[in-house]
Amino acid sequence: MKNAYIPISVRVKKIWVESDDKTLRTFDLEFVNEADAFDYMPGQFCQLSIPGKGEAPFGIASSPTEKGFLRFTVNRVRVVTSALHHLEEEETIGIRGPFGNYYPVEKFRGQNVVIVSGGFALTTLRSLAVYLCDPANRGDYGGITLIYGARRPGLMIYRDELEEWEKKDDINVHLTIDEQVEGWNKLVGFVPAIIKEIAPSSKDSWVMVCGPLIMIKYTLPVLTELGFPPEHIYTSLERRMKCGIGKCGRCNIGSKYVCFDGPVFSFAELEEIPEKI
Amino acid sequence: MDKLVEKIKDIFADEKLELLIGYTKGTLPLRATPILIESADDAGKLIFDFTCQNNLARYLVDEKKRGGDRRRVGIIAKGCDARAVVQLVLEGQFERENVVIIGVPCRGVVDPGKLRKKLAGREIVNFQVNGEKITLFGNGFELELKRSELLSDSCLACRYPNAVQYNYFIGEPAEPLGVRDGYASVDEFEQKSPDERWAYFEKEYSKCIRCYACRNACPMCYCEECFVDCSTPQWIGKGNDLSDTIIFHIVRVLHTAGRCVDCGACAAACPLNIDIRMLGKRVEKEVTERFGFTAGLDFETQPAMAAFNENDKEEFIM
Amino acid sequence: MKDFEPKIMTFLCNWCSYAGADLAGVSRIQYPPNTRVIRVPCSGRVDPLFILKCLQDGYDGVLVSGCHPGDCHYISGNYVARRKFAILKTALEFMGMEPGRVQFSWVSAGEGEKFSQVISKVTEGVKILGPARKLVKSMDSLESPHD
Amino acid sequence: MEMDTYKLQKGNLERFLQKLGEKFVVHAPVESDGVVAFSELMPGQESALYFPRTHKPPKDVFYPQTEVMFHYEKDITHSAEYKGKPIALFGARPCDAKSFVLLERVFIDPKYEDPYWAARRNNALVFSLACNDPLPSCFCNWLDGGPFSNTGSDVLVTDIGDAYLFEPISENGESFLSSVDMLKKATKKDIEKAQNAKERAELSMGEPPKLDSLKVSLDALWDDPLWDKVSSKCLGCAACTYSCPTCYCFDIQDESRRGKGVRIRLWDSCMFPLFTKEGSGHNPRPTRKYRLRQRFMHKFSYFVEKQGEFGCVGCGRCVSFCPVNIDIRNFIIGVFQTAQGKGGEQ
Repeated sequence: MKNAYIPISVRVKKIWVESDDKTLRTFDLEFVNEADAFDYMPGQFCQLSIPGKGEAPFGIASSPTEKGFLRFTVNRVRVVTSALHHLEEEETIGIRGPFGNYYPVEKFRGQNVVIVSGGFALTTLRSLAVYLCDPANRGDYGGITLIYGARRPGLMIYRDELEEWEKKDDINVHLTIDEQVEGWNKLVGFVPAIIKEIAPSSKDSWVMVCGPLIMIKYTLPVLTELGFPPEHIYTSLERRMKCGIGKCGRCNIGSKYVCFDGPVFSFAELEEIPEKI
Repeated sequence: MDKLVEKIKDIFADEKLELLIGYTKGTLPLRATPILIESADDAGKLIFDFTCQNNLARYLVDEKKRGGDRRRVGIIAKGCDARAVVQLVLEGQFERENVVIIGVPCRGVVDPGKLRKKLAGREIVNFQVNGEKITLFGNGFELELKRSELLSDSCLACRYPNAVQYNYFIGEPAEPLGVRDGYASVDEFEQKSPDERWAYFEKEYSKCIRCYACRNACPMCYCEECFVDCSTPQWIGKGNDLSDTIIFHIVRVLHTAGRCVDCGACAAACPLNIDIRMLGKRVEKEVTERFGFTAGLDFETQPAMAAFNENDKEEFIM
Repeated sequence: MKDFEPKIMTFLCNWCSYAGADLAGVSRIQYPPNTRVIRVPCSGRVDPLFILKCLQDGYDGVLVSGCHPGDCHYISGNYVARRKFAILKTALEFMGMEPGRVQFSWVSAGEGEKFSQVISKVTEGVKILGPARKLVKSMDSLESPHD
Repeated sequence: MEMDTYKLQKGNLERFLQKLGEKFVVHAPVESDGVVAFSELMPGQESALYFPRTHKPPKDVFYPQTEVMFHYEKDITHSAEYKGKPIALFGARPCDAKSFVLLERVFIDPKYEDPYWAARRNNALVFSLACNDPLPSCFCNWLDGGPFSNTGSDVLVTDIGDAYLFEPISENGESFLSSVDMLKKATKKDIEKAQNAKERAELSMGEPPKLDSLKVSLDALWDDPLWDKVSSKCLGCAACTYSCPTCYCFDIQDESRRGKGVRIRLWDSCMFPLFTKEGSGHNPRPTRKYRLRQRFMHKFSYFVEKQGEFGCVGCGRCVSFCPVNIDIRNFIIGVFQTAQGKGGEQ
């Protein structure tokens, strides 16, 4: 068995600033040795490793259908994320993964998917959207709806891409900001209110939701009201992690390790666990 | 004992206490355990004797962190507990009017670490006190010791066995044990060569497993974030590297300089019986002699390390 | 040992000792080149932990220098520092650390000559003591056995 | 397969350990300055087999408190798994031996194997020493263990006065024992002596409470005020978790200087606030109540769910070391009482 603690070398192919407050940067990484390349699924995460600084977990934002790069969007918080923000193109760092489970794409084959996201939590859901919309997969799924909110336009990640998607007819994109600003001609309002407004049908439909806890808290009752059963609502959880492989013992919620049994859980599963998310 | 319970019941009512921090019988022989009671009805569980080792003042800090420093809290206080309470009040950690100090006379408390050392791995099921002698009973063995052999080193050198500041005092004030002159152990140790001393500390601290029981048992260690836990910057390594460990112990002593009441809680909490007290005691001596300050005696004097005197000695400056 | 050139960390207060060092420089006063300087706003800014950290990282000596008593730019920073240093020195020497490893001085902005003397004295003292051993963090584990 | 029991005169123990040392690095309890812990037994060094329960559990033989995972210099990494001789652990008590079985389930699972644990644990031989005199704080018999339990042992060693009996438990144990000339076959009388010691020891521990319903009771008490009560005196130190033979949580850290560095792993404790504190400052377990609940739930509920057994071997170290006398046995009894009280109310 391979040593899962040893990072693989990846080169930074491209970096760009994602938000107007410069706290978010997106990185496209490529394997230094093509032989190290791994397969992954939307919803999985990796540990990015900077020698001397440490590691931190990030959801993979690229889709397995996109070849030649791995994409991550990093919010600058503390030691490792700051070091990542100081990287330049062509530098190499380490990566471990992919870890955890993924959005249940097999379960909702042939059905509709509503993707709900807020802030910079869009990362793995972008992966999912791209995966589902890939020509090879698109025929396997029904309607795909994306509802995405940010505090203001400048904090909306992957904005150019989202605007491209708005023009496509294989995905319904609804973008919203908290309060109206000049030049914004899309939706205004918090994500739960927007969902209520759009009222996606719960018939043969699944929801993948990821965002700030407060957004999830107010989104759930709306989804329940619309008739989505907890078995059909999934979210991706975050916890402080170290090993990524269910051994270091810190990321558990009840008996489930977020890194190993998650990070993707249905609310039906979460209801079984007394420990709060 | 009934007297203590009755008195506490009265105080509970008179002072309208919402919480009382005291001791109750523990699950092991010679070990009392802290108890927090919220009603006078539970006062019957309270005890005070020579097995009541923990410094209860550290629970005032917990109470404050729970946002409860507005509650009226009573605390059973040996001399050292009371001094720690005074020091906490002085440092703005707890409101004086919200803490009711209930002094009890202390004739020294058992150091669980010393007890473990004496038993060399065995455990007892019972004990019997005969004046200054204590007989320990285990499965298949008996051990007779002098009481002083089990008492904390801090108690043996204690100058303040009774609360200096208090609201109530239950019982007759105790005399200091005076078994050892306060700084005798430190002075003796200082006779050794520097290399011997360094080797001693290396040997002691190399036992450390970084469980931080010493830090957490200390009523004065209340920082929101201890420097060892800080990650930006990360001051020292978190493993059991000897150099990192020694720095932890030095800085712990520096941070409690002029605040330490020498209650011995740190040493007693150590699962590996590390001599944690030695360095702290030397620093306490320096604070007393150099700055004329003794922690926890009154509510007015500025703590030594938060104050200065223009005429402080400076013979060590080049 | 004769060729031993110690590495010494100096923390100099911005208002006096750093200016004193500057004066020594512009006055072309010679002093040993063994020191690395960290400029701090006040000697009171120097946490004893900084000093321990230097020793752990392999500095052979540490010097903290500030304004003379009464001259502190912040009125009393150096008085508070004096108490902290007294305690640190007591603790370290009690543990068995060589007294010459950690030193303190007052050097004013006008004392370029004194600054050079202090540095010479500290350097000479540390040279006699030899390389630091106590408290130095072993970095053996950093050496890969594969090298 | 019926395996023979062997006998070694106590006077020959040193020679036996020398023999063991030819093939293995021998770790045994050693006393150093009042602390008894497992460490590599140097030639001529005396092992502290008389000591009932070592201060530190032997888990650090296979899982050191601080361990280099790999070295790096720029982009080059070198893994640093243990590459020494196989390890023989001599004199672990049955509770500690059982802890290896529990730890193994964590470190080695079908999906991920921990190479650092495996490098030390694989090919290791565990000689556990039966407890003729269990301590008052021992409670292995509550947890499917016992003073003569052989779970996790390759050889069970029993002190029968003037000699040790060596009962092979695994084939590795048997194959080593059968290769050692100085061991004699035990007589029926010797085996009887060991049997008597076993009965005496088991009897001395009394009748254990039944813990079959502990997990269910605990799960039902998730929001019970019990947790406030138990945690109110907790200091939040790691004396319990670091002295626990089955606690395995770890942290991963980098240390570097001038371009060279190591990634190390080190024991961590669920009792520390930093254990779960996230970069944003949010902490899902903000107070000692949450953290203490995690420790007990992990041992008596989550571990059962994940690994099919309690994550506690009843060694009693936490009972002895807790600075404020939080007694895990009392806690367990308290859970049953509270659960029963609740049942009565309904």
